Amino acid sequence: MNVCVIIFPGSNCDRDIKLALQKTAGFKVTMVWHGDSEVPKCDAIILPGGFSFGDYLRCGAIAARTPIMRCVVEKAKSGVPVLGVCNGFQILCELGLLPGSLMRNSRMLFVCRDVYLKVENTDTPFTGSFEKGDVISIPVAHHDGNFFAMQDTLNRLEGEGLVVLRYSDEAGAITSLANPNGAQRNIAGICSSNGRVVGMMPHPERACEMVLGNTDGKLFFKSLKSALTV
Amino acid sequence: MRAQIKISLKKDVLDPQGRAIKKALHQLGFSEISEVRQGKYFEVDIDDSLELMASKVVERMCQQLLANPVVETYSYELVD
Amino acid sequence: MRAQIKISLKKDVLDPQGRAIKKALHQLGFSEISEVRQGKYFEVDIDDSLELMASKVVERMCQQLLANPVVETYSYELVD
Amino acid sequence: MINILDCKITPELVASHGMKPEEYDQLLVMLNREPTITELGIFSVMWSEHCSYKSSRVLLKTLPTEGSCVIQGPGENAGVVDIGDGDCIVFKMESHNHPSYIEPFQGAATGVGGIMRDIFTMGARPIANLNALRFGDPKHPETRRLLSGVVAGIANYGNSVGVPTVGGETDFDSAYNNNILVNVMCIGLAKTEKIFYSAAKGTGLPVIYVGSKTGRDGIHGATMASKEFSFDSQEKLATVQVGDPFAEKLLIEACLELMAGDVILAIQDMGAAGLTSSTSEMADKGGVGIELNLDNVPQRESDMTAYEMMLSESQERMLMVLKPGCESSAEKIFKKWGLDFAIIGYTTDSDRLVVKHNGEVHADIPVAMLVKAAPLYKRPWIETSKPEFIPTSTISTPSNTIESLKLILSHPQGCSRRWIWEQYDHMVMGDTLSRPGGDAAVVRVHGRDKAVAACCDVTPRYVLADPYMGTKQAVAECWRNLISVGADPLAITNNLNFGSPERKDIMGQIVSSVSGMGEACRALDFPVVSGNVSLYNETENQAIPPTPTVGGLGVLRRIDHMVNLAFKEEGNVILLLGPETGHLNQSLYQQIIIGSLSGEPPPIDLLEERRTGDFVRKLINSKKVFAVHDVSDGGLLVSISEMSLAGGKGANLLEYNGNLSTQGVWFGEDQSRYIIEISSVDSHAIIKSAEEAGVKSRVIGHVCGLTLMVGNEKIALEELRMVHEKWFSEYMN
Ligand SMILES: Nc1ncnc2c1ncn2[C@@H]1O[C@H](COP(=O)(O)OP(=O)(O)O)[C@@H](O)[C@H]1O
Ligand SMILES: [Mg+2]
Repeated sequence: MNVCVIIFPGSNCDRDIKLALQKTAGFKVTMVWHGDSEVPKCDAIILPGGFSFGDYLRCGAIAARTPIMRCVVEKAKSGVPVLGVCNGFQILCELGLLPGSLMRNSRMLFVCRDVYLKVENTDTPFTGSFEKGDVISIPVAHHDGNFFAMQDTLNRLEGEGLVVLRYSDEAGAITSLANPNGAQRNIAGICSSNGRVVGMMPHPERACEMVLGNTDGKLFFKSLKSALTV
Repeated sequence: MRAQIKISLKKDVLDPQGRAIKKALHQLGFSEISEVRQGKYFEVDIDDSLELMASKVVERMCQQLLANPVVETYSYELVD
Repeated sequence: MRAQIKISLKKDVLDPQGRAIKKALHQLGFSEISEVRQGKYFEVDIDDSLELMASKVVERMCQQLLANPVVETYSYELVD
Repeated sequence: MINILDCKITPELVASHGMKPEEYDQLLVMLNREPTITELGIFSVMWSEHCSYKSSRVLLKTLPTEGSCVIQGPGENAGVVDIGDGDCIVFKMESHNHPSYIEPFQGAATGVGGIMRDIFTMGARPIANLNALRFGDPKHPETRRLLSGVVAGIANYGNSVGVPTVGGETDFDSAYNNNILVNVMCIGLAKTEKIFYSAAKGTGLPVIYVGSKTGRDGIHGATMASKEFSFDSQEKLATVQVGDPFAEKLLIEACLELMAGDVILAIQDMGAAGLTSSTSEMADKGGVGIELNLDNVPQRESDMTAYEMMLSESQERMLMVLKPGCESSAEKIFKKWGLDFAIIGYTTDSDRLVVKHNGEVHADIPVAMLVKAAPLYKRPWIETSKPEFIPTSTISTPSNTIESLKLILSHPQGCSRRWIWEQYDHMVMGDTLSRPGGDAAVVRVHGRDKAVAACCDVTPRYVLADPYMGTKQAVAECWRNLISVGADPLAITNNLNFGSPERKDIMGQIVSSVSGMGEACRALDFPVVSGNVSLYNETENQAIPPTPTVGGLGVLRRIDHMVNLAFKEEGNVILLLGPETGHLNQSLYQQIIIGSLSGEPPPIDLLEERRTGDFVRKLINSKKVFAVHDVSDGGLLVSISEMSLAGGKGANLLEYNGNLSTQGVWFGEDQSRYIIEISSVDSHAIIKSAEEAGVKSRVIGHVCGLTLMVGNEKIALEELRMVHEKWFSEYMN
């Protein structure tokens, strides 16, 4: 099974996520340069973290307008699973594949730390192996992860169950103390209406090895494997 | 010709930067401030030959790249 | 009263953001653009009672916080 | 446009270039004519303290620079040490003190960018950054702004480029009020058979410029870094350099891609004094001349003069000499990454640096005059007077141990630095095995079962009291921090930050400090492979405390040799290894609890240091220790608290009833000490083997519960954590 990772100038988690895909689920990974005109035939697409185009103007704004993204949108519309992590999530919002926008963290500071997350939607190709309500711990590392959407959009997201991950405490309580960036309603990850496109601020690829402190990230990639296998 | 473009956050959008600056201004003793909103400002030099087309071009630039329609609005002026 | 404040980078100061945006605009087909400079834009609501003092206050705000005098300049307008 | 070739050289102009009248006379004699303004500019930067090391060169020669692991010592862009299996580590530290004071965000950011270029210039991929920061009194009105700007600048640059910032140190002292220190260190990984050097050997070879365009940024940065500061410096300022981490990221990828092939003969980053120093140094090392045609330099501004281009410190630029015929394949790579690529000159057999612009010659100088013949001073100095010896027993102290502990842990000097390192992406690249907060950071060698460890250390209050002893201590502490994570210490880099060498007392600090560093490095087999000197750190005649920052590097041959400081298991024995004399002079306890520093810093016996360290290292490799932490700032009880907090496990400590003062035991800063956590089953054998190895040891308690108990006093871990974490975020809020 082949997963494409799209690389922009300034991407910097591309190598990390490639390794995670290979090691945890045995995927074949194709790295696709943003300047290529087309995304090769694949079973899933990943937009990695980093600072595409320096995150100049707005995070993900310039990357979202590169020619290759037209191809990504087409594939997403045809049902190919797409995951955006951190900068990838920002790009998906800029593209309009996901609603809302990721604003500057409320404390105005870059934040790099482990956070707890409550898994709320297990009907996506990236979260199928979790149990609803699972509390996991993986790192965040971002300056602009403060999820914002207008109230009606938020209500729609909640109503349709499109919130995938929320910042929580260790016991799963959704508290403001557990929120590292001020995101509305503690939202850490969301998906499209059909569940095929997922964006999340935390970095699952950084939590796939015990020596790095944690393996809770593995299930995102294993989920994808199972979703593609059935 | 130069376009001076101002991008502001929409009214209902939370503005963490503006809020932080307001707080800092209060701390500095500027108690007369009731609200601060932060936006972006661009100066874009445009080919003079565009003339009347210029404002169309600026509009399109704002819509396609400079502003994020989900949370931002824009306005601009053309100067020589 | 509202102050509309524009902060720009000084002329010789490198503006990586502006450069990246210019490139992106060119790639989107806006070939008429010769230069882009990025700055900041603030809207600050000020107590009406300040009246004539307002511009003094805005000046001080810019100098003390909003603009970084080492690399930036500012200009502003007061509107009702 | 004015013709700058006609510019008249006046004494004022010479002085404004930071050149002494006698140096200018020397220049006239050597050149045998009056220089052009561009030549004056070139000489002024090449002969500046920053580029020529004219006050320190003689001393630096005394440092040990060789060792079995050393592939490249000082003299290149960075030092290189062998870590086995064909891998090597390239590392160096550098200061960006003055720029960071003037514009904290950009100053610190461009410092990070600059040190990373030193590393990838040599063919290494940067894999970790560290930083050692000194700020003024937290109560000083500028401190908060400087601190937040510097940290944000470091974070912004490192995070964007995607290199983890894994460690460092931060201190406050009013003596840095107007002269903060920002020392940044970078570590890169390379293949031993693929290291790139800067000597441009061979004539008729193309000299290539790559990276970002040249603007008027930071003209005279090198001379600025070689002058004292005055409060009006801000006015005289040239355009501040602005960092573009995005361009740096592209430059790294493009350079490493080009380096994978076999086309580069020599490569050099453009750091301080940009084109001037990079061309002079490449030519000097290669024994050739270089002729530049500035018309071809990619320029950001119009109408730039030769003078401006030669002195510009625009960031994210490199200079290379390529094998002839490889230009177009190289150009293709740089174009793909969207970077400028230009042939700006050729190597010649004339041994001269010739600069042409608009068809005219603006400089024509024998290269040797710029480098080898630069001034060299043996400046007069006087020895720092020895602090008076104050017997510890005469220090009167309050008796409540836990209260004292809380005061130290909540003090700006003793509190957690989490507020800083959470702003640094310390995990990107997926190899950070030990995150900030421990003794040394540990970063895996990508794809291998081994790792490197790194840390930065110096305790300026010790160095101020006794530069010789204090600097020995800095080296030893660094060595100890590496041992504490399970690494074999290999080598150091350093950043010697001092006041004006033209003052005898300051020169005395430098002389003693370098001598102490040399002695410690020899005794610990810990050679110096790179470094940086930053002098004239003074404002209005107020010098900073002598601050010789030491950056250490170690290797873990296997990842499972790694240990950390977190207590692991209820019931385990806590054992102290090393000497105990209860030395409170110059300690944090003295500073915070008693209120003023006095006396001599803790003495250090390098043989004992080595003996103890070697013993701990063996013990770690035998897998008998659960946790290790050295004892440094704040003493024994502070170290144990840190172990408890890291592990979320309390400790029950035995009441001390020996001959020393209780406060001296808990808070004294005796050197060469480690605390280890071992199982009670092993404790007898370990104590015995320590004795056999000549290492002192004492059981001080055991791991227990969620409370720290000292005799009959106690504090809950949660309260301790709050006390430790509180100050920084409240201060910065
Ligand atoms: N400026 C900084 N950047 C990153 N990490 C820092 C910084 N300052 C302190 N730290 C981290 O905080 C911890 C405590 O620092 P310090 O007290 O200096 O340690 P030590 O006493 O072991 O040298 C270390 O892990 C260090 O890496
Ligand atoms: Mg330590």
